[in-house]
Amino acid sequence: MKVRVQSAAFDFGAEANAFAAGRKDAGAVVTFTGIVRDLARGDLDRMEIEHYPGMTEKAIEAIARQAQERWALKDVLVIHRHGVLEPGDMIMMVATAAPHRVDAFAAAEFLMDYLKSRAPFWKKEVTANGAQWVESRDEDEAALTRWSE
Amino acid sequence: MKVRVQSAAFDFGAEANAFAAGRKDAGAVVTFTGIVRDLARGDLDRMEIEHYPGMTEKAIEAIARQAQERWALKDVLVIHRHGVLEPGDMIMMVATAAPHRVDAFAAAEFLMDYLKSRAPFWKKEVTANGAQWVESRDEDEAALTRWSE
Amino acid sequence: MIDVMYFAWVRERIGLPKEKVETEAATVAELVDELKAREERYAAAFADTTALRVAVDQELTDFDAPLAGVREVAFFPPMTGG
Amino acid sequence: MIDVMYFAWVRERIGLPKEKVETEAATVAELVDELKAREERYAAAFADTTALRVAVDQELTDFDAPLAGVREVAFFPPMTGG
Repeated sequence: MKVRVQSAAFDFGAEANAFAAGRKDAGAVVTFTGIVRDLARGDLDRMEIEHYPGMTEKAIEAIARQAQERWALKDVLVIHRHGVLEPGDMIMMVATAAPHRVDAFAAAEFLMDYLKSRAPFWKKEVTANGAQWVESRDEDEAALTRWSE
Repeated sequence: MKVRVQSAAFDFGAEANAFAAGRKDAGAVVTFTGIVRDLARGDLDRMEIEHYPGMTEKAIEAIARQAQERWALKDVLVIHRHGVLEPGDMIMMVATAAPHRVDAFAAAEFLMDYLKSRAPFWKKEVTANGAQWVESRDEDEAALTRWSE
Repeated sequence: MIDVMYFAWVRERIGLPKEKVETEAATVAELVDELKAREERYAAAFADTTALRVAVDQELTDFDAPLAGVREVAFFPPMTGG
Repeated sequence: MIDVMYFAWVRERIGLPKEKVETEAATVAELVDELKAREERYAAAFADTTALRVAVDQELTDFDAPLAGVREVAFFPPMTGG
Protein backbone atom coordinates (compact mmCIF):
# COMPACT_ATOMS: atom_id res chain seq x y z
CA MET A 1 0.00 0.00 0.00
CA LYS A 2 1.34 3.42 -0.93
CA VAL A 3 -0.31 6.78 -0.14
CA ARG A 4 1.16 10.06 -1.33
CA VAL A 5 -0.22 13.57 -0.72
CA GLN A 6 1.76 16.16 -2.62
CA SER A 7 1.60 19.50 -4.39
CA ALA A 8 3.87 18.35 -7.22
CA ALA A 9 2.48 16.91 -10.44
CA PHE A 10 2.76 13.15 -10.92
CA ASP A 11 3.24 11.09 -14.07
CA PHE A 12 0.08 8.99 -14.31
CA GLY A 13 1.47 6.65 -16.97
CA ALA A 14 4.76 6.06 -15.16
CA GLU A 15 2.92 5.43 -11.88
CA ALA A 16 0.45 3.09 -13.58
CA ASN A 17 3.24 1.14 -15.27
CA ALA A 18 5.28 0.85 -12.07
CA PHE A 19 2.17 -0.32 -10.23
CA ALA A 20 1.16 -2.95 -12.80
CA ALA A 21 4.56 -4.08 -14.09
CA GLY A 22 5.37 -7.77 -13.85
CA ARG A 23 2.53 -8.65 -11.50
CA LYS A 24 2.27 -12.42 -11.81
CA ASP A 25 -0.03 -12.58 -8.77
CA ALA A 26 -2.72 -10.16 -9.92
CA GLY A 27 -4.60 -10.57 -13.18
CA ALA A 28 -6.46 -7.28 -12.81
CA VAL A 29 -5.32 -3.71 -12.34
CA VAL A 30 -7.82 -0.83 -12.21
CA THR A 31 -6.86 2.84 -12.13
CA PHE A 32 -8.94 5.95 -11.66
CA THR A 33 -7.60 9.39 -12.49
CA GLY A 34 -9.29 12.65 -11.56
CA ILE A 35 -8.65 15.57 -13.90
CA VAL A 36 -9.43 19.27 -13.45
CA ARG A 37 -12.47 19.78 -15.64
CA ASP A 38 -13.16 23.15 -17.16
CA LEU A 39 -16.42 24.89 -16.29
CA ALA A 40 -19.37 24.79 -18.70
CA ARG A 41 -18.51 28.32 -19.78
CA GLY A 42 -14.90 27.31 -20.43
CA ASP A 43 -13.54 30.06 -18.20
CA LEU A 44 -11.90 28.16 -15.35
CA ASP A 45 -8.59 29.85 -14.62
CA ARG A 46 -7.42 27.45 -11.92
CA MET A 47 -8.49 25.10 -9.15
CA GLU A 48 -7.09 25.53 -5.67
CA ILE A 49 -7.11 22.47 -3.45
CA GLU A 50 -6.79 22.94 0.29
CA HIS A 51 -6.18 20.03 2.62
CA TYR A 52 -5.59 19.22 6.28
CA PRO A 53 -1.95 18.17 6.60
CA GLY A 54 -1.59 15.24 8.96
CA MET A 55 -5.22 14.22 8.88
CA THR A 56 -5.20 13.79 5.11
CA GLU A 57 -2.62 11.03 5.07
CA LYS A 58 -4.22 9.28 8.04
CA ALA A 59 -7.69 9.42 6.51
CA ILE A 60 -6.53 8.05 3.15
CA GLU A 61 -4.52 5.28 4.80
CA ALA A 62 -7.56 4.29 6.86
CA ILE A 63 -9.70 4.15 3.71
CA ALA A 64 -7.07 2.09 1.88
CA ARG A 65 -6.81 -0.32 4.82
CA GLN A 66 -10.59 -0.77 4.80
CA ALA A 67 -10.43 -1.61 1.09
CA GLN A 68 -7.71 -4.17 1.75
CA GLU A 69 -9.75 -5.80 4.51
CA ARG A 70 -12.81 -5.95 2.33
CA TRP A 71 -11.43 -7.26 -0.97
CA ALA A 72 -8.67 -9.67 -1.98
CA LEU A 73 -6.19 -7.02 -3.11
CA LYS A 74 -2.52 -7.45 -3.87
CA ASP A 75 -1.77 -3.74 -3.77
CA VAL A 76 -3.28 -0.25 -3.49
CA LEU A 77 -1.88 3.11 -4.57
CA VAL A 78 -3.38 6.55 -3.85
CA ILE A 79 -1.81 9.84 -4.98
CA HIS A 80 -3.66 13.10 -4.29
CA ARG A 81 -2.43 16.60 -5.07
CA HIS A 82 -3.13 19.86 -3.28
CA GLY A 83 -2.30 23.44 -4.23
CA VAL A 84 -2.95 25.21 -7.51
CA LEU A 85 -3.98 23.20 -10.59
CA GLU A 86 -5.05 24.15 -14.10
CA PRO A 87 -7.76 22.70 -16.36
CA GLY A 88 -6.51 19.38 -17.72
CA ASP A 89 -4.13 18.80 -14.80
CA MET A 90 -4.39 15.52 -12.95
CA ILE A 91 -5.68 15.93 -9.42
CA MET A 92 -5.31 12.42 -8.13
CA MET A 93 -5.19 8.73 -8.97
CA VAL A 94 -5.97 5.45 -7.32
CA ALA A 95 -4.82 2.03 -8.49
CA THR A 96 -5.85 -1.41 -7.28
CA ALA A 97 -4.40 -4.82 -8.13
CA ALA A 98 -6.29 -8.06 -7.51
CA PRO A 99 -6.40 -11.61 -8.79
CA HIS A 100 -9.91 -10.96 -10.18
CA ARG A 101 -11.41 -7.94 -11.90
CA VAL A 102 -14.50 -7.77 -9.70
CA ASP A 103 -12.38 -7.04 -6.62
CA ALA A 104 -10.11 -4.56 -8.41
CA PHE A 105 -13.13 -2.59 -9.70
CA ALA A 106 -15.10 -2.65 -6.45
CA ALA A 107 -12.09 -1.55 -4.38
CA ALA A 108 -11.27 1.32 -6.78
CA GLU A 109 -14.89 2.57 -6.65
CA PHE A 110 -14.96 2.25 -2.87
CA LEU A 111 -11.72 4.23 -2.58
CA MET A 112 -13.09 6.95 -4.84
CA ASP A 113 -16.42 7.20 -3.02
CA TYR A 114 -14.64 7.57 0.31
CA LEU A 115 -11.92 9.92 -0.92
CA LYS A 116 -14.63 12.13 -2.39
CA SER A 117 -16.50 12.67 0.87
CA ARG A 118 -14.23 11.53 3.69
CA ALA A 119 -10.71 12.73 2.88
CA PRO A 120 -10.11 16.33 4.04
CA PHE A 121 -9.72 18.14 0.74
CA TRP A 122 -11.62 21.22 -0.40
CA LYS A 123 -11.70 22.49 -3.96
CA LYS A 124 -12.10 26.09 -5.02
CA GLU A 125 -12.75 27.10 -8.61
CA VAL A 126 -11.24 30.42 -9.64
CA THR A 127 -12.31 32.39 -12.73
CA ALA A 128 -11.64 35.97 -13.84
CA ASN A 129 -15.01 36.82 -12.25
CA GLY A 130 -14.31 35.40 -8.84
CA ALA A 131 -13.78 32.27 -6.82
CA GLN A 132 -16.19 29.66 -5.56
CA TRP A 133 -15.82 26.67 -3.24
CA VAL A 134 -16.98 23.47 -4.91
CA GLU A 135 -20.02 22.21 -3.04
CA SER A 136 -20.33 18.60 -2.03
CA ARG A 137 -23.03 16.76 -3.92
CA ASP A 138 -25.81 14.80 -2.26
CA GLU A 139 -25.18 11.94 -4.67
CA ASP A 140 -21.58 11.67 -3.46
CA GLU A 141 -22.77 11.28 0.10
CA ALA A 142 -25.44 8.83 -1.05
CA ALA A 143 -22.81 6.78 -2.91
CA LEU A 144 -21.31 5.78 0.44
CA THR A 145 -24.44 4.00 1.59
CA ARG A 146 -23.99 1.18 -0.90
CA TRP A 147 -20.82 0.09 0.94
CA SER A 148 -22.54 -0.28 4.29
CA GLU A 149 -25.11 -2.81 3.15
CA MET B 1 -13.09 5.53 -29.91
CA LYS B 2 -10.04 3.43 -30.65
CA VAL B 3 -9.91 -0.37 -30.87
CA ARG B 4 -6.69 -2.27 -31.48
CA VAL B 5 -6.20 -6.02 -31.75
CA GLN B 6 -2.54 -6.92 -31.99
CA SER B 7 0.09 -9.52 -31.16
CA ALA B 8 2.69 -6.90 -30.19
CA ALA B 9 3.12 -5.76 -26.61
CA PHE B 10 1.76 -2.32 -25.73
CA ASP B 11 3.01 0.25 -23.23
CA PHE B 12 0.16 0.55 -20.71
CA GLY B 13 1.53 3.72 -19.10
CA ALA B 14 2.16 5.48 -22.39
CA GLU B 15 -1.32 4.53 -23.66
CA ALA B 16 -2.93 5.63 -20.40
CA ASN B 17 -1.10 8.97 -20.47
CA ALA B 18 -1.95 9.62 -24.11
CA PHE B 19 -5.59 8.78 -23.38
CA ALA B 20 -5.89 11.00 -20.31
CA ALA B 21 -3.54 13.85 -21.20
CA GLY B 22 -4.99 17.35 -21.20
CA ARG B 23 -8.64 16.31 -21.09
CA LYS B 24 -10.43 19.41 -19.96
CA ASP B 25 -13.80 17.89 -20.84
CA ALA B 26 -13.61 14.72 -18.75
CA GLY B 27 -12.94 14.77 -15.04
CA ALA B 28 -12.72 11.00 -14.77
CA VAL B 29 -10.55 8.40 -16.50
CA VAL B 30 -10.77 4.71 -15.60
CA THR B 31 -8.45 2.03 -16.93
CA PHE B 32 -8.51 -1.73 -16.59
CA THR B 33 -5.50 -3.86 -17.41
CA GLY B 34 -5.54 -7.64 -17.68
CA ILE B 35 -2.26 -9.38 -16.84
CA VAL B 36 -1.22 -13.00 -17.40
CA ARG B 37 -1.50 -14.49 -13.93
CA ASP B 38 0.67 -17.43 -12.96
CA LEU B 39 -1.04 -20.67 -11.92
CA ALA B 40 -1.40 -21.54 -8.24
CA ARG B 41 1.51 -23.98 -8.61
CA GLY B 42 3.65 -21.23 -10.15
CA ASP B 43 4.42 -23.33 -13.22
CA LEU B 44 2.76 -21.44 -16.06
CA ASP B 45 5.16 -21.43 -18.98
CA ARG B 46 3.05 -19.31 -21.29
CA MET B 47 -0.46 -18.32 -22.31
CA GLU B 48 -1.55 -18.66 -25.93
CA ILE B 49 -4.41 -16.46 -27.04
CA GLU B 50 -6.31 -17.41 -30.16
CA HIS B 51 -8.79 -15.05 -31.78
CA TYR B 52 -11.10 -14.77 -34.77
CA PRO B 53 -9.56 -12.15 -37.09
CA GLY B 54 -12.22 -9.90 -38.56
CA MET B 55 -14.92 -10.78 -36.08
CA THR B 56 -12.76 -9.72 -33.11
CA GLU B 57 -12.49 -6.09 -34.18
CA LYS B 58 -16.18 -5.93 -35.14
CA ALA B 59 -17.29 -7.46 -31.84
CA ILE B 60 -15.16 -5.11 -29.76
CA GLU B 61 -16.29 -2.07 -31.73
CA ALA B 62 -19.92 -3.07 -31.24
CA ILE B 63 -19.37 -3.41 -27.49
CA ALA B 64 -17.60 -0.04 -27.33
CA ARG B 65 -20.43 1.59 -29.29
CA GLN B 66 -22.97 0.16 -26.86
CA ALA B 67 -20.99 1.63 -23.97
CA GLN B 68 -20.97 5.02 -25.67
CA GLU B 69 -24.73 4.91 -26.21
CA ARG B 70 -25.34 3.96 -22.63
CA TRP B 71 -23.08 6.34 -20.73
CA ALA B 72 -21.93 9.94 -21.22
CA LEU B 73 -18.40 9.10 -22.39
CA LYS B 74 -15.87 11.40 -24.00
CA ASP B 75 -13.69 8.56 -25.24
CA VAL B 76 -13.09 4.80 -25.16
CA LEU B 77 -9.92 2.81 -25.83
CA VAL B 78 -9.62 -0.98 -26.10
CA ILE B 79 -6.37 -2.82 -26.80
CA HIS B 80 -6.33 -6.63 -26.80
CA ARG B 81 -3.40 -8.87 -27.61
CA HIS B 82 -3.35 -12.34 -29.15
CA GLY B 83 -0.52 -14.82 -29.61
CA VAL B 84 1.99 -16.03 -27.03
CA LEU B 85 2.29 -14.23 -23.68
CA GLU B 86 4.27 -14.94 -20.51
CA PRO B 87 3.28 -14.58 -16.84
CA GLY B 88 3.27 -10.88 -15.94
CA ASP B 89 2.65 -9.78 -19.55
CA MET B 90 -0.25 -7.45 -20.17
CA ILE B 91 -3.04 -9.08 -22.16
CA MET B 92 -5.31 -6.13 -22.72
CA MET B 93 -6.51 -2.79 -21.48
CA VAL B 94 -9.60 -0.65 -21.64
CA ALA B 95 -9.84 3.03 -20.82
CA THR B 96 -12.91 5.25 -20.47
CA ALA B 97 -13.13 9.02 -20.08
CA ALA B 98 -16.26 10.75 -18.79
CA PRO B 99 -17.27 13.98 -17.07
CA HIS B 100 -18.23 11.98 -13.96
CA ARG B 101 -16.64 8.99 -12.27
CA VAL B 102 -19.84 6.92 -12.06
CA ASP B 103 -20.07 6.76 -15.87
CA ALA B 104 -16.36 6.08 -16.36
CA PHE B 105 -16.46 3.18 -13.89
CA ALA B 106 -19.71 1.66 -15.14
CA ALA B 107 -18.60 1.80 -18.78
CA ALA B 108 -15.23 0.19 -17.99
CA GLU B 109 -16.92 -2.64 -16.09
CA PHE B 110 -19.46 -3.10 -18.86
CA LEU B 111 -16.68 -3.28 -21.47
CA MET B 112 -14.80 -5.86 -19.39
CA ASP B 113 -17.86 -8.02 -18.77
CA TYR B 114 -18.65 -8.10 -22.49
CA LEU B 115 -15.06 -8.55 -23.66
CA LYS B 116 -14.75 -11.47 -21.25
CA SER B 117 -17.64 -13.46 -22.70
CA ARG B 118 -18.56 -11.89 -26.04
CA ALA B 119 -15.30 -11.06 -27.83
CA PRO B 120 -13.89 -14.06 -29.75
CA PHE B 121 -10.72 -14.81 -27.80
CA TRP B 122 -9.70 -18.15 -26.34
CA LYS B 123 -6.92 -18.61 -23.81
CA LYS B 124 -4.77 -21.67 -23.41
CA GLU B 125 -2.46 -22.19 -20.47
CA VAL B 126 0.72 -24.13 -21.25
CA THR B 127 2.92 -25.74 -18.60
CA ALA B 128 5.76 -28.27 -18.82
CA ASN B 129 3.12 -30.92 -18.10
CA GLY B 130 0.74 -30.01 -20.88
CA ALA B 131 -1.70 -27.45 -22.15
CA GLN B 132 -5.26 -26.63 -21.15
CA TRP B 133 -7.90 -24.32 -22.58
CA VAL B 134 -9.13 -21.84 -19.99
CA GLU B 135 -12.79 -22.59 -19.30
CA SER B 136 -15.35 -19.84 -19.21
CA ARG B 137 -16.72 -19.23 -15.73
CA ASP B 138 -20.42 -19.22 -14.91
CA GLU B 139 -19.93 -16.02 -12.95
CA ASP B 140 -18.60 -14.26 -16.05
CA GLU B 141 -21.74 -15.16 -17.96
CA ALA B 142 -23.85 -14.16 -14.96
CA ALA B 143 -22.07 -10.79 -14.80
CA LEU B 144 -23.72 -9.84 -18.09
CA THR B 145 -27.23 -10.05 -16.70
CA ARG B 146 -26.78 -6.94 -14.56
CA TRP B 147 -26.48 -4.83 -17.72
CA SER B 148 -29.80 -5.95 -19.15
CA GLU B 149 -31.89 -4.77 -16.22
CA MET C 1 -20.45 -23.12 -50.51
CA ILE C 2 -19.88 -21.89 -46.99
CA ASP C 3 -16.61 -21.22 -45.17
CA VAL C 4 -16.77 -23.18 -41.93
CA MET C 5 -14.28 -22.19 -39.24
CA TYR C 6 -13.26 -23.82 -35.98
CA PHE C 7 -11.50 -22.25 -33.02
CA ALA C 8 -9.79 -23.38 -29.81
CA TRP C 9 -10.52 -26.99 -28.83
CA VAL C 10 -13.10 -27.36 -31.59
CA ARG C 11 -10.32 -26.64 -34.10
CA GLU C 12 -7.98 -29.06 -32.32
CA ARG C 13 -10.59 -31.82 -32.14
CA ILE C 14 -11.62 -31.53 -35.77
CA GLY C 15 -8.02 -31.05 -36.80
CA LEU C 16 -8.32 -28.02 -39.07
CA PRO C 17 -9.07 -24.32 -38.71
CA LYS C 18 -11.24 -23.83 -41.77
CA GLU C 19 -12.85 -25.66 -44.63
CA LYS C 20 -15.26 -25.04 -47.46
CA VAL C 21 -18.48 -27.00 -47.11
CA GLU C 22 -21.02 -27.69 -49.83
CA THR C 23 -24.35 -27.87 -48.05
CA GLU C 24 -28.09 -27.60 -48.49
CA ALA C 25 -28.62 -27.17 -44.75
CA ALA C 26 -31.26 -24.56 -43.94
CA THR C 27 -30.01 -23.85 -40.43
CA VAL C 28 -26.85 -24.07 -38.38
CA ALA C 29 -28.29 -27.08 -36.54
CA GLU C 30 -28.79 -28.93 -39.83
CA LEU C 31 -25.21 -28.10 -40.84
CA VAL C 32 -24.01 -29.52 -37.52
CA ASP C 33 -25.97 -32.73 -38.18
CA GLU C 34 -24.34 -33.06 -41.62
CA LEU C 35 -20.87 -32.53 -40.15
CA LYS C 36 -21.48 -35.02 -37.32
CA ALA C 37 -22.46 -37.66 -39.86
CA ARG C 38 -19.16 -37.28 -41.68
CA GLU C 39 -16.56 -38.65 -39.30
CA GLU C 40 -15.98 -39.50 -35.66
CA ARG C 41 -13.87 -36.38 -35.02
CA TYR C 42 -16.79 -34.17 -36.05
CA ALA C 43 -19.22 -36.23 -33.98
CA ALA C 44 -16.86 -35.81 -30.99
CA ALA C 45 -16.47 -32.04 -31.48
CA PHE C 46 -20.22 -31.50 -31.79
CA ALA C 47 -21.32 -34.08 -29.21
CA ASP C 48 -22.61 -31.40 -26.83
CA THR C 49 -23.65 -28.25 -28.65
CA THR C 50 -24.65 -26.57 -25.37
CA ALA C 51 -20.88 -26.33 -24.77
CA LEU C 52 -20.44 -24.55 -28.12
CA ARG C 53 -21.08 -21.12 -29.53
CA VAL C 54 -21.70 -20.23 -33.16
CA ALA C 55 -21.14 -17.11 -35.23
CA VAL C 56 -22.74 -16.58 -38.63
CA ASP C 57 -21.00 -14.03 -40.84
CA GLN C 58 -19.04 -12.95 -37.77
CA GLU C 59 -22.06 -12.29 -35.58
CA LEU C 60 -22.87 -14.45 -32.56
CA THR C 61 -26.16 -16.28 -33.04
CA ASP C 62 -28.06 -19.46 -32.17
CA PHE C 63 -28.00 -22.93 -33.61
CA ASP C 64 -31.42 -22.40 -35.18
CA ALA C 65 -30.13 -19.45 -37.26
CA PRO C 66 -30.90 -19.77 -41.01
CA LEU C 67 -28.07 -20.27 -43.49
CA ALA C 68 -29.61 -18.72 -46.60
CA GLY C 69 -27.10 -16.33 -48.17
CA VAL C 70 -24.53 -16.96 -45.44
CA ARG C 71 -20.82 -16.97 -46.34
CA GLU C 72 -19.10 -17.86 -43.08
CA VAL C 73 -20.03 -20.01 -40.08
CA ALA C 74 -17.72 -20.42 -37.09
CA PHE C 75 -17.89 -22.88 -34.18
CA PHE C 76 -16.03 -22.42 -30.92
CA PRO C 77 -16.24 -22.89 -27.15
CA PRO C 78 -17.45 -20.06 -24.89
CA MET C 79 -15.09 -17.13 -25.25
CA THR C 80 -12.49 -16.25 -22.64
CA GLY C 81 -11.34 -12.76 -23.53
CA GLY C 82 -10.31 -9.90 -21.29
CA MET D 1 -5.64 24.78 25.65
CA ILE D 2 -6.90 23.34 22.38
CA ASP D 3 -5.68 24.00 18.82
CA VAL D 4 -8.75 24.99 16.80
CA MET D 5 -8.40 24.84 13.02
CA TYR D 6 -10.59 26.14 10.21
CA PHE D 7 -10.57 25.10 6.58
CA ALA D 8 -12.05 26.29 3.27
CA TRP D 9 -14.85 28.87 3.64
CA VAL D 10 -14.91 28.43 7.42
CA ARG D 11 -11.30 29.64 7.47
CA GLU D 12 -12.14 32.51 5.13
CA ARG D 13 -15.19 33.59 7.13
CA ILE D 14 -13.40 33.49 10.48
CA GLY D 15 -10.31 35.01 8.94
CA LEU D 16 -7.64 32.71 10.28
CA PRO D 17 -6.54 29.09 9.80
CA LYS D 18 -5.74 28.19 13.38
CA GLU D 19 -5.84 29.53 16.91
CA LYS D 20 -5.26 28.35 20.45
CA VAL D 21 -8.41 28.40 22.54
CA GLU D 22 -8.63 28.28 26.32
CA THR D 23 -11.89 26.50 27.05
CA GLU D 24 -13.77 24.53 29.65
CA ALA D 25 -16.23 23.22 27.05
CA ALA D 26 -17.09 19.56 27.62
CA THR D 27 -18.15 18.91 24.02
CA VAL D 28 -17.59 20.23 20.52
CA ALA D 29 -21.07 21.76 20.60
CA GLU D 30 -20.21 23.71 23.76
CA LEU D 31 -16.99 24.94 22.15
CA VAL D 32 -19.00 26.11 19.14
CA ASP D 33 -21.35 28.03 21.46
CA GLU D 34 -18.37 29.73 23.12
CA LEU D 35 -16.89 30.68 19.74
CA LYS D 36 -20.22 32.00 18.43
CA ALA D 37 -20.53 34.27 21.49
CA ARG D 38 -17.15 35.86 20.73
CA GLU D 39 -17.71 37.84 17.55
CA GLU D 40 -20.01 38.18 14.59
CA ARG D 41 -17.61 36.41 12.17
CA TYR D 42 -17.71 33.30 14.39
CA ALA D 43 -21.48 33.51 14.70
CA ALA D 44 -21.68 33.73 10.89
CA ALA D 45 -19.32 30.80 10.31
CA PHE D 46 -21.16 28.55 12.78
CA ALA D 47 -24.69 29.76 11.97
CA ASP D 48 -25.67 26.40 10.46
CA THR D 49 -23.65 23.55 11.89
CA THR D 50 -25.49 21.02 9.72
CA ALA D 51 -23.43 22.52 6.86
CA LEU D 52 -20.22 21.83 8.80
CA ARG D 53 -18.08 18.85 9.66
CA VAL D 54 -15.79 18.45 12.64
CA ALA D 55 -12.65 16.44 13.30
CA VAL D 56 -11.27 15.86 16.77
CA ASP D 57 -7.59 14.93 16.92
CA GLN D 58 -7.76 14.38 13.16
CA GLU D 59 -10.67 11.94 13.24
CA LEU D 60 -14.10 12.83 11.84
CA THR D 61 -16.67 12.91 14.58
CA ASP D 62 -19.94 14.56 15.69
CA PHE D 63 -20.71 17.83 17.43
CA ASP D 64 -21.56 15.99 20.63
CA ALA D 65 -18.05 14.49 20.87
CA PRO D 66 -16.36 15.08 24.27
CA LEU D 67 -13.31 17.34 24.47
CA ALA D 68 -11.57 15.86 27.53
CA GLY D 69 -7.89 15.33 26.72
CA VAL D 70 -8.32 16.58 23.16
CA ARG D 71 -5.47 18.55 21.53
CA GLU D 72 -6.88 19.54 18.16
CA VAL D 73 -10.37 20.36 16.85
CA ALA D 74 -10.98 21.27 13.19
CA PHE D 75 -14.08 22.75 11.56
CA PHE D 76 -14.74 22.66 7.82
CA PRO D 77 -17.44 22.25 5.16
CA PRO D 78 -18.22 18.83 3.66
CA MET D 79 -15.12 17.53 1.92
CA THR D 80 -14.71 17.55 -1.85
CA GLY D 81 -11.76 15.28 -2.55
CA GLY D 82 -11.13 12.91 -5.42
